[in-house]
Amino acid sequence: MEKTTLTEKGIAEFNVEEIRRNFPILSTKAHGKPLVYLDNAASSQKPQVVIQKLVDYYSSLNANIHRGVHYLSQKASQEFDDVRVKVQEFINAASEREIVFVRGTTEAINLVASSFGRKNLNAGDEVLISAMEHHSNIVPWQMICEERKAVLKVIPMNDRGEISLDEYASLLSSKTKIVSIVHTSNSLGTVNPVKEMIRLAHAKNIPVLVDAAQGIVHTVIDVQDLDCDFLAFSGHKMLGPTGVGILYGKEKQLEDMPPYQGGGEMISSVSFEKTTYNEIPFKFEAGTPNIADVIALGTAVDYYKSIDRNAAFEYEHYLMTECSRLLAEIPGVRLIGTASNKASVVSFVIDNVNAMDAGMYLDTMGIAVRTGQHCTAPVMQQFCIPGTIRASFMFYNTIEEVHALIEGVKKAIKLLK
Amino acid sequence: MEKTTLTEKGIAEFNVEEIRRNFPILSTKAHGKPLVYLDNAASSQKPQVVIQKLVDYYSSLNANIHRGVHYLSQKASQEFDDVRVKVQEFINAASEREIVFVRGTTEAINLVASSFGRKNLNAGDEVLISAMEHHSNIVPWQMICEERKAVLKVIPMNDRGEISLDEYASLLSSKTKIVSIVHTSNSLGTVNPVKEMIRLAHAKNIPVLVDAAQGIVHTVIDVQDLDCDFLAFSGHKMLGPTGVGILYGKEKQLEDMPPYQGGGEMISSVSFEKTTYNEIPFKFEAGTPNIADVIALGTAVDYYKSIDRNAAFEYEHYLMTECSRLLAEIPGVRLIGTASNKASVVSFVIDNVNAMDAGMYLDTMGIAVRTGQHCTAPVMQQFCIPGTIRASFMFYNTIEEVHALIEGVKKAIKLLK
Amino acid sequence: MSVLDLEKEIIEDFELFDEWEEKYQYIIEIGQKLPPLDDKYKLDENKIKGCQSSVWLHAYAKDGLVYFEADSDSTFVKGEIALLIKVLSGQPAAEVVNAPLAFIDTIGLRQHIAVTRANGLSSMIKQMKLYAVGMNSKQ
Amino acid sequence: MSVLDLEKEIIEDFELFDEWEEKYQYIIEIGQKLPPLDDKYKLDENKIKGCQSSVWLHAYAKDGLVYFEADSDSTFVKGEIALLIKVLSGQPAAEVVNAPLAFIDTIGLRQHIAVTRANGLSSMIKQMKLYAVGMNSKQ
Ligand SMILES: Cc1ncc(COP(=O)(O)O)c(C=O)c1O
Ligand SMILES: Cc1ncc(COP(=O)(O)O)c(C=O)c1O
Repeated sequence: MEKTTLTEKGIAEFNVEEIRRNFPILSTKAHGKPLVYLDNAASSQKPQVVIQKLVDYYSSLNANIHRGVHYLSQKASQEFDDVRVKVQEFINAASEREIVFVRGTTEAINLVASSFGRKNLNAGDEVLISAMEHHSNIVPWQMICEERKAVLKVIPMNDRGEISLDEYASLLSSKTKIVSIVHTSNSLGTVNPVKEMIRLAHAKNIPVLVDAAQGIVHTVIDVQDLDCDFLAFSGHKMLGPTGVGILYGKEKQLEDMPPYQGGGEMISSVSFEKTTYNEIPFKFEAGTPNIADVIALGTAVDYYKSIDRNAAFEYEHYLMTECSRLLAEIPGVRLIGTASNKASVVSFVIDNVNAMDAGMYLDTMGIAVRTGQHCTAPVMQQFCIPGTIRASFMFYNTIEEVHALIEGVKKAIKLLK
Repeated sequence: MEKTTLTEKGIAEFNVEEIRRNFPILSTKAHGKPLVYLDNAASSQKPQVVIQKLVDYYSSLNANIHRGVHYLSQKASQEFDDVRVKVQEFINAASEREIVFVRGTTEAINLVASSFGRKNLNAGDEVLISAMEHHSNIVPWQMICEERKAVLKVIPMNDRGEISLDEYASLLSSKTKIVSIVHTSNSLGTVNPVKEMIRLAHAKNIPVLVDAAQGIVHTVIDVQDLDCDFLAFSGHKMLGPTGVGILYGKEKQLEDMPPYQGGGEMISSVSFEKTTYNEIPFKFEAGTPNIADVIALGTAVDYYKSIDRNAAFEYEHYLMTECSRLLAEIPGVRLIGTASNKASVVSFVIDNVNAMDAGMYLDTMGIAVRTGQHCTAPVMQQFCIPGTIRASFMFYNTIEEVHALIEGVKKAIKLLK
Repeated sequence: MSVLDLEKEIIEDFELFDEWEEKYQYIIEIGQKLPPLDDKYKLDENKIKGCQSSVWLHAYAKDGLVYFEADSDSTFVKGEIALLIKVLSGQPAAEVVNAPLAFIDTIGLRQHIAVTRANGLSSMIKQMKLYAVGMNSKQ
Repeated sequence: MSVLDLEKEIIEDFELFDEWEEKYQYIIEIGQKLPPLDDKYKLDENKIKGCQSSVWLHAYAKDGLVYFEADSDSTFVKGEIALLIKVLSGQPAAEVVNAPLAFIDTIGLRQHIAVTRANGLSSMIKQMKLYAVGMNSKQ
């Protein structure tokens, strides 16, 4: 997980201007000012190839899949099925059977909480999450724990936004039935030591779900290397369309789980007396899937393959580090989330300045940041703040945009303090 | 529900050529032959405006919604929220709070089966569906009935594919907790007397879910007139993109139900001790929604508004009737589903001809029909057939396409018999 | 001055600015000048629901006119309130009830703020008008 | 004739046709000529999994060669089987195991049939080769 800092040469060689041309929205304006899009942790922008894929699909390919013998259905099915293999390769899963198409990270976690939870959680059992989870990795577990009378336990974090592995290890017990942990925090930027955490959990035979909504966007993830039991992420944060995401699950885990939703596609045979379910992954994909967006997600994966992902991630790291450094120099600015291993996200507050006022002022300058709790209310509770201002970077951002943000923050302090 | 037959003048005036120009895929080829798309019940094709909306969204608007104060997020949120009102008006719901965005019909029914079922179904209670349901309106109920030890009861149908209201009424009892019934059968074409069925159920205080996956595509549905408690339909069958659908629920019903999935958007406040849920409809919309496709679904609704829907539906009815009449004249062809009130769908079998062989042969001629069980295995069991050949029409189909199908069927009989 | 005249004054003030950034700065400046609300009025019952920021509104009648005082943790919201107070505070109740408040659209406020904030603004206006309706019926 | 020569023959037959429709008709005609499988072989253990249609395959060895007989409720599938039987039946087991069967792609079969059917075809080939492997190892 150690990041090698990109050399100056490397940064200079990373051709961000060429990359930006692939993203049509980046040359638009906001309130008449050139758009500076620093809200990537909420949703990424899309390259032209992904947009074009949707057009091509609906203009020449659209049909319901798998059940049709006709030409369009065939072509659409083929492209759809190919994406499963693309995603398998993208995260190095052992089999395409381990790739389940869902709406997004939230649905992926709900699926596991519901299917795994109803099967494996009983009164007194424990589910372990961390103090920095997104609501989507808290509420599904709260709901299933309430239903099954299980207990939700929380791994604490320190004031830099880091988990202590010792504290974590001491929370793993024979009662722990699953650990569900965020790979990269969307409000703090912390990159957790998930590989080590998985090793510790597996030593006690406890399966681990990794929320990689942010992680997949800023790291090369290899599920076999991580050895996670489940991995969840969203297409819309990784250059893909909205409405599609991935649940990876080890074959054995998926086989053991009961189905989630019922309906078309997920069955093998239906009668009023007895219904049998399809094999994995189809068992978990009820109804007409989001065909077009799955296919366009495949194009997003292709796009990632077409660029030097490691260089892109190092470049993002450079933007993040530089932004943090410059912000920290501004009197009155306090960074929230200062873990030693971080990715993409810079969260901060300004003394005596309302975060939303500042965000809105930056917006008048065309700078899009997010303000608030970022769906991590417990993080804000721990830091005793109502919310933060968050800038989050993708490889299509530039150092000039970092500087624009810094200037904007300075102006905001001048106006609002 | 009585259909007035379109006059010859009316049919001549329905400008299908103009309409076809709005659908780019209709001028493409399949296996080198002009595409004759008669698989509309599986998924409809999309007008150019819907495709263009996706392009516009991703090229100039894309951002995560509701939680952002910045320009893009604002614009995207506004367009997203507008669609809720458009859909409300489209089905004449009393309030936009009654419109829940889901993935499709299947998810809508699962949501109700799970949330309504867990709250209201107990051992010995009954759920009533019909013999002609799609798997998506069978399996979710089988699953929840098994969990809650409730009983799934089935309204029988006669050999024409019609429900008897008397038999239906006799199945409604104090044990019946919900009726879930298809508006228009996707394998038989039967349009059920849902309004009367709802009246009968309500007389015993039993709520009714209507599966309008097909119904919404071929009828003007007014939920206040129907008085249904829930209505489910899919965007992809009604000119919209894949991956988005609607659950309509009466305000009171939605208020009474526990949430379905947990996560971002659906909460009002989160802490590890206590989480409170958002108002309806947000309570049922966990995680980043399928923003782009919801917005494009709004464009599909706009498209429907821009045409004369009643004329379009009568024209579809004309194609369906004409197709049935011509097929019935061919020796060896047997129509499956001959209800007096039908829409769009023509299902048939050919003596001594394998349905899939015939479908595949039609495909070689560019004619896309569907063959098989159409996700209604119990219907096939009742008719003692492995499957049917199904042609299903939309208002962009032509009488020439009907004739091409008829010629194709004749050729198939000659070759395959 | 009448409600309409006061609205006109605001519209003229904003005509000086082309850009949303400048208008925003101006609203902030107005917000910063809004006198703070006495802590004793910062009660839960005075809190306006539907605003993302905390907003307290205190209203009272004097000599047949309606007066408003308010506060918020957001300076921008204070600026919005200050504009509303400028127009509505010290007016006869009937005037408040019927005030068109078209200036909000004219100066481009609603067009530039996020939906959630626009809803907050609507809640504020609704609350002010409700007070006035109540006072009107008492008179 | 060798497997490769037989494949070549099929390829040449199909070269007569430009359109998929004609190729389809030809496969149907071949299927119609496939001798029916004796009912005693239509056992569940002879059924090929992964096919949408019912397909029974019966294999046996004679004089060191492998023979196949098969049937299906789909004439098209029978046509596919007939092509495979033409190439593979009556060949030495080792030939069957190693048969490239490139003709399937060359005549455009796989490109035109639905994924589910293509999977069915693959299952058939796999099953035929498995029989041959079994017989090969017994010899
Ligand atoms: C009557 C009916 N119900 C339910 C469905 C399921 O819809 P979806 O697959 O879009 O969830 C369909 C479509 O296949 C249908 O025709
Ligand atoms: C860490 C993390 N987990 C989960 C989610 C939820 O993802 P989605 O809203 O796409 O389901 C997000 C995104 O907001 C996230 O950043």
